[in-house]
Amino acid sequence: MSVLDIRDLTVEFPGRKSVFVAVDDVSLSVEAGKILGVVGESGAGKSTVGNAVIGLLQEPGHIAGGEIFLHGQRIDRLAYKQQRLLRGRRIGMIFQDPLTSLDPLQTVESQLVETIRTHLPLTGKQARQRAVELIDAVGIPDPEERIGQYPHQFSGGMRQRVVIALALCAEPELVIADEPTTALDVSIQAQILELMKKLCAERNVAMMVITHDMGVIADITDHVAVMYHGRLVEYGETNQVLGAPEHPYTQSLISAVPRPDIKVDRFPVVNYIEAAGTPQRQIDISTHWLGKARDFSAVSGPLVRIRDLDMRFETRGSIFPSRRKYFQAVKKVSFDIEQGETFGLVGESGSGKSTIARLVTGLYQPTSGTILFGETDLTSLKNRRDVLAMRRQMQMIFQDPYSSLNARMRVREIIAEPIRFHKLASGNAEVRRIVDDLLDHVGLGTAAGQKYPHEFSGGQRQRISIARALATRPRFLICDEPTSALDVSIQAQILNLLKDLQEELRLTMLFISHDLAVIRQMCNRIGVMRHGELCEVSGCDQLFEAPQHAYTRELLDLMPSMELLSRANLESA
Amino acid sequence: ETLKFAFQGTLNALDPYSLNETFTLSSLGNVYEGLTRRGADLAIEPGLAERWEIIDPNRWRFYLRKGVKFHNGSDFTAEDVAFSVDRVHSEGSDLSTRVPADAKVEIVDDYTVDFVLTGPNPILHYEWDTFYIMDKEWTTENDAVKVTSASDTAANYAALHANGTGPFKIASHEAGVKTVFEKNDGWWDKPAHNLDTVEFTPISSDATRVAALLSGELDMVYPIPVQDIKRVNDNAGTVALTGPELRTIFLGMDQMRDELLYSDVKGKNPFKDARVRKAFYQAIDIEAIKKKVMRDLSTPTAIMISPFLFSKAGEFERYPYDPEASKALLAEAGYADGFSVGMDCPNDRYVNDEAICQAVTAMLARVGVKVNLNAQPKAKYFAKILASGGYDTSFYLLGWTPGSLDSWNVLDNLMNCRDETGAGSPFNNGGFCDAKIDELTDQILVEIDPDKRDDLIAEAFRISHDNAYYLPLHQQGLAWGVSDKVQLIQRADNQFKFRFVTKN
Amino acid sequence: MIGFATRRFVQAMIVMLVVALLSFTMFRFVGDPVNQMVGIETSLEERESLRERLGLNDPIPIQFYHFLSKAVRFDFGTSYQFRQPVSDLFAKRIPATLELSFTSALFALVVGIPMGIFAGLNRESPVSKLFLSVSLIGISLPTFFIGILLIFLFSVTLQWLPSFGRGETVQIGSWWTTGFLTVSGLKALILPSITLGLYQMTLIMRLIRAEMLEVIRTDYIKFARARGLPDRLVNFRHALKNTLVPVVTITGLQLGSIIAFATITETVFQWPGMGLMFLQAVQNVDIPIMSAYLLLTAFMFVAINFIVDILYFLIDPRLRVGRP
Amino acid sequence: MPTVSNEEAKAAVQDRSGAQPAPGRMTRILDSDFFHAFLRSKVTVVAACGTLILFLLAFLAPWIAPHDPFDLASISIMDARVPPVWMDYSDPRFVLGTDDQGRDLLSGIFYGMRISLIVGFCSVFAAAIIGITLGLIAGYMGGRIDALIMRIADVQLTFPAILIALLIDGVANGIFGSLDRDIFAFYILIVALALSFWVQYARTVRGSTMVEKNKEYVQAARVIGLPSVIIMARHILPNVMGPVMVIATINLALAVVTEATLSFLGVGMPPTQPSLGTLIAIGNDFLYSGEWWIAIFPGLALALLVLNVNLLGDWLRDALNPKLR
Ligand SMILES: Nc1ncnc2c1ncn2[C@@H]1O[C@H](COP(=O)(O)OP(=O)(O)OP(=O)(O)O)[C@@H](O)[C@H]1O
Ligand SMILES: Nc1ncnc2c1ncn2[C@@H]1O[C@H](COP(=O)(O)OP(=O)(O)OP(=O)(O)O)[C@@H](O)[C@H]1O
Ligand SMILES: [Mg+2]
Ligand SMILES: [Mg+2]
Ligand code: NI
Repeated sequence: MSVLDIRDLTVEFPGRKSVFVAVDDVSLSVEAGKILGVVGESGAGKSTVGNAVIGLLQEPGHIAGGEIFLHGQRIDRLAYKQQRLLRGRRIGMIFQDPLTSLDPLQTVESQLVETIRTHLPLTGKQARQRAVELIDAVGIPDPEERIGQYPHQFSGGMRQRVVIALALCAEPELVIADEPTTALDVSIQAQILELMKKLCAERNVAMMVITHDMGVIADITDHVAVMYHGRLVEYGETNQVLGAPEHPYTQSLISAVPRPDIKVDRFPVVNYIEAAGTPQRQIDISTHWLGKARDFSAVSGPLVRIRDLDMRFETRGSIFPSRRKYFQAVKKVSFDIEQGETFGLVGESGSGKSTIARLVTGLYQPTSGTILFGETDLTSLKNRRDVLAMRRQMQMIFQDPYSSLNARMRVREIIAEPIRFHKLASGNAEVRRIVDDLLDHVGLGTAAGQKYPHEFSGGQRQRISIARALATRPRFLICDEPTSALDVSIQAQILNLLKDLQEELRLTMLFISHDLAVIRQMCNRIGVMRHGELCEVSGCDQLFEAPQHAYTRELLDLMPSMELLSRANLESA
Repeated sequence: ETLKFAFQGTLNALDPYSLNETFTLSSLGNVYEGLTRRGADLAIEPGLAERWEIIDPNRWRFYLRKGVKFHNGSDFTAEDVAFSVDRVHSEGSDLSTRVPADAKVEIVDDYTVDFVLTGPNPILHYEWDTFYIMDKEWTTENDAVKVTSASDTAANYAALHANGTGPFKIASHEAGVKTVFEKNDGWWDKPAHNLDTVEFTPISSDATRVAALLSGELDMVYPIPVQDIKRVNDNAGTVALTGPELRTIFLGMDQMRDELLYSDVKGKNPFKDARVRKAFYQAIDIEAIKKKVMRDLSTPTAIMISPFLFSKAGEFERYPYDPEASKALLAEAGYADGFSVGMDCPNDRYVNDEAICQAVTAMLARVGVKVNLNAQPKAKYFAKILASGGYDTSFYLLGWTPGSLDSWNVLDNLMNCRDETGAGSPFNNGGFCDAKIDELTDQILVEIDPDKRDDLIAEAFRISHDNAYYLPLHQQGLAWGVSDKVQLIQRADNQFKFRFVTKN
Repeated sequence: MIGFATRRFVQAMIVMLVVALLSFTMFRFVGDPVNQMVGIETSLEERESLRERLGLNDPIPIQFYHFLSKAVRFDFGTSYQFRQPVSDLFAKRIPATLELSFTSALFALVVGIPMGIFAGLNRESPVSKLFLSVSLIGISLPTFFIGILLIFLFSVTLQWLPSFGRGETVQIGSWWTTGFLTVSGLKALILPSITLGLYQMTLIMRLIRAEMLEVIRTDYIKFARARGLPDRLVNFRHALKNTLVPVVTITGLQLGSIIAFATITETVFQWPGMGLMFLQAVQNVDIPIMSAYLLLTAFMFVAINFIVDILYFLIDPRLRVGRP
Repeated sequence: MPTVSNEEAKAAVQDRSGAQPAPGRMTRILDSDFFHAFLRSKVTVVAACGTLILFLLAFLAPWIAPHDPFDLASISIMDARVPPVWMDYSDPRFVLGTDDQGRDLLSGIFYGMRISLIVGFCSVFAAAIIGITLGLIAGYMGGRIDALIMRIADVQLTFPAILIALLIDGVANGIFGSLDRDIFAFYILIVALALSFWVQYARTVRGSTMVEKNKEYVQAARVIGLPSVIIMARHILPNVMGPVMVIATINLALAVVTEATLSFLGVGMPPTQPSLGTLIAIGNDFLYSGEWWIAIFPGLALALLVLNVNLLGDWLRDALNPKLR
């Protein structure tokens, strides 16, 4: 008997003038001890299905039709109280946006302990013990110490793991995991996937995993559901669907999966587009706004030079200096980024990649070390005017797209703001045109401009963030996991755009990602980080073919296998 | 029996010489006594002095009551009187005018004292009912000879404790919060009251005060607002005692400056013209004010002193209310279109003071005079209009009770000439000057024959009336709220004496 | 922390200096104290000599200097009205005010917080709408008016509660008197604390409601619900705590003004506290009381705001910026 | 339930934004989400109408009030304290009765509301502007600037509106002389009230700003290179406005009432031009004597005004928050 049974589910978001149907007549079921994978286009309604099951659709969304059963019990009509009893205890939910899912004012420990004690009859001490075990199980080092910290002191991946721990802590019978591993490096990802598999096998847990990562799908799922435009286009056994996809969207999706094994020029794009889908044109940079001449001063030598960068966070304040505790997030890191090059940064989750990105943009002041941009030392810039001049040349795509968007501004204003401020356009009409164009290029469509960030899916938010970063026409772009929430087709479209820009304009990039396939396609040189230190820097091919450092080898070994993806499809790319 | 009562103001220092203010003196009058006292009808009675005589025009002899003891047990003697006179004259005393500065005290024997004056003074003892005699030994022992003045850093003993000869002792006193009086068993007079303790609480909010009476928490409160009289009477178990007070409410005008400070008339002072003043007089419908503002609790008056205090008051009659005549007078004086003038008015001093001013403002508007009313709390008001503020006013409302209950006080304070600094009649804020009144005032002071004296007084008031130097409005009324369980006597000087109270 | 505290202490001293200076300038406009100190018939010469003795004729800077040099020794002089040392007067009044403020703050918080949460969670519920509106009517009427209405209802008509004063008090130690220990004392507290706390209650309730409305739509609340936490935990530990920064700010300010300026309520109920004394002091231009009072208030506000600033750090770990 | 298919919905969405010719301003306003949200909330529409009516009554008072209560020549003390028409001894000229000076209460409310509205709104507005600006600066900049502003706030807190008003009044008298006090009364009131209110805004905004400035959207704005002023005004401000709106709408009531107290102290409007608060204060004296209408009607008018403005404020705050629409 299936644990979760979704029948003809329809979810609507009523707007003012029209009703937006996010999930259209979807039927799924998950059996005990089995894992169902859900893939599909970004914005197809995958997360919405998960939210509907747990009864936490964002207003004004509501279930407009269909039924949801848990062990044969209908749960979509339950009274609020009973619904609450299901949550956590019987259904564990991992939301897509792990970075905003944790209460910023409570320590990780207290959030874990309270959840454990709500569901399990444990004493405070035992609950804490269990919390520490869970944190350990999801691969956070030094759990005893770390558990007492606040979410903002955790890296993106660590927060994601905390969220996983929270969802699993009461041993629910059904787990809905919405992109649970986007911010995790391959080794942690492997560990987490292992954990999930183990749960299914040993405790007979049913699991629904929403992901864009075909590797994950191939690796752990028993069944796959493919969603497109709110509808279920294909549903079946994983081998079946991946090996012999029937629906053209699935076929085209699989063909677009980037390959880690060989380097290609451009990412293969998905060619299946339904009528109202977003147009994908290749742009001609030379005539396009994004390619307009920029007046940056010439730089000889590397654009960015980082020397002996050190960053230390105070993790425990005290009046007595001797009792203060520090965490060394970045240790003596030095590297250069040449003009027009993409420098990839990979490594363990929590190894300090985002911290480096923040240091370079000046959001953190380094404890020591220098960051040279051209000839300017960014760490010693005092003059506001100089700082602004630097900022214009440098942009960053944040790891957490949602919290980096001001929830009270329309998307159009968010993207227009840097254009207006840096006076990159001559009038309101032009600003509007540029914004619309950018929205098109990231695959959102101009209509998106009217909406507010919370009305978007995770991947769509990430694209807003990308559009905003591109809007200043930067010379140097820092991308912190820019495509983690994107399905392969959108990912391809955006990465291709970045590549085009790079070719035409010698855009320089610092590219942080866990997706080794993407790294391989994008980067010229790659740095591998672990424990705050840079263990290896080498050229792309060299790294993949002949890794030097032991950790690098470990990473490469753990790349999810692509065996299940049919050879034929890969060949056709 | 315990009597609980409230008054709107506070009883601050207990030193009987530190503040010349009715309520303070009234309360302390239950503890301390003077050589004389006043009865229910305000008639002067023997107090600590059994009797007195004027042995020659400049020498008064007082025969003191024997066997009187202070609350601490010490005897009352002539020494104490002499000591008290010295003390009341000393620096920091606010009551030094009670005894003329040049008067000398001569102790004849333990129970006889002479007051030697430099000139005749028929009203020497008029204010002595509030000139309280203190115990010399007690005061000296407690190092309280010096009157606590505001400039001292530490309060002296007498400001916090009291030792009088009166019918009540002070059992506890917390300034501004609560004062408890206790019956003095050793009082020399036969008590007409049946009280054991009296509790006094200041309650500044009118409504709360009335509410406390209505709810039965208090036995007596005063004053009560005129509008609540009916309510208090209608309420079972409470009555409002009303009666005339000795305070005369009147309007004054700047008649000294050549140009008014607050007016659109430039280059001249309209108030120097008697026709303008009369026009103002006749524009005011005093009966309407009495009926609507004062709810009949006022007595319109034509002179500047209470009719109770002056036998010939009945001879004076107000100019009739007549807006037409008023307009005619204004036109005659050259202000056919009226003019504007600023008016100063207190809003927390007299009964319905601000409402009276507003009514006057409206009435004057009807004859074409635009009055810009500036109503302020008394602290700011007095700071502005009195000498200390440089008489910064053009038109104002003031009330006056002669402390000695005698007309001379009125003439001397309000109606003689003054200079800019206030030398002369300091409270003649308008600064009008009539030599004849000044002359009469001097005569009245030394005139011993009562009939002749009254004629002189009447003559002075007549001059003021004819020239409309002041615009007297009314005698304001007293309103006390009393529980049915309590019988008491309401004196027109607004003093509340516990010795007249019985409670059942 | 210690550095923070000492810095704040130095700042507090500066604040008080400025307050002292300002109050000095100001008192010249409030009225003439001499008028209040003496009867109306007191002669001009006497007034003048009194001014002289009080030092009111000295140049302002000299007066200021005298005042300061005494104030540092906690000598605020003698009240013009009461002829008692100001410090003694304060000592007597402080318990009354603190007990009243404490009760009304308690009332404001105990009623305001749960109602705010309720109204925030049940935006459309008629109960919360009713409560919001009624409390608004409550605050749109002036304090004195409310006080009088309450007295009229509960003292005059129903005769349940006293209309004025503190009731019986019990002496604790050498200078503290409390009304908490007697029935009449507790009864006497009810009406004034409601009158005084009504405004703060409404403010806190509406603030919490507004903030709750935002917070409960955040992802972490959604996730807390998804974890199946009981409502109590979600609402109080997670949602409420995230609304607290503005609430704590306003509560601190309001608490300060309850203590400092309970003037009207204390007047209406003849509550023998500092507010009443302050109002009388203003009316009677009792400069020593006013200036001592202002200094006390200044210190209190600096202290309260200091505590509020510390609370920020306790509430929000992100504010404890970990810097090397 | 009729559902629109996905494509249709998307098409509709697209239609709305781009293709149409730019509509006129009025149409744009009428068509906006904002206005739509407004129309959807019945309570708000009622509150808005109520507020509008009260404003109109106040500002059109000279034309619609049956009497001119500020024209002293037209009022008569003999008409004082006439009850409302439905009671005994009433006078058909005075629908809601008269006050203690014989002013028509209905007209008095209209005229008085005008004073109260001007003073109330101006002072709250001024206080909010000062407070928000200083609060943002203090919270965002931190350090010395923060300490300076907050200590000024502490000084300010020490002085209640009453003392400030007395101070300003004294200064104004010193500078301008006492002659034109009618003209200055307004300014003195507004300045005094604004000065005593701004601290609440400043401290609240500062507290919230300190929290907000650490959030990632602010960091994103900094990375874009926006100057502090713009970050404060465009990014932080909208996110800290919630509490400000609550305080502002509640402060309106406080301002109206405090104005009456100040007028009583002689630093506000003259008693011949009573504001709403003054009318209530006058009526307060007549509550026990059975002349309840003098206080109750102005009180109701004030309560109505405050209620409406608060309901509007509540809605506006929600409407400004896209998640709550
Ligand atoms: N609150 C909302 N209001 C309006 N539309 C919404 C809202 N939330 C989501 N949507 C829309 O619903 C659709 C489905 O969203 P959902 O989050 O389920 O997508 P998804 O499949 O999870 O995409 P992704 O892979 O990018 O996370 C999206 O097109 C999104 O724009
Ligand atoms: N504000 C902070 N206070 C204390 N520690 C911090 C803070 N910010 C980050 N850290 C710690 O610094 C380390 C590096 O964090 P960073 O965010 O740079 O990791 P990352 O490499 O980006 O990881 P991920 O891939 O998981 O995002 C982590 O261990 C994190 O816990
Ligand atoms: Mg999603
Ligand atoms: Mg990171
Ligand atoms: Ni384009």
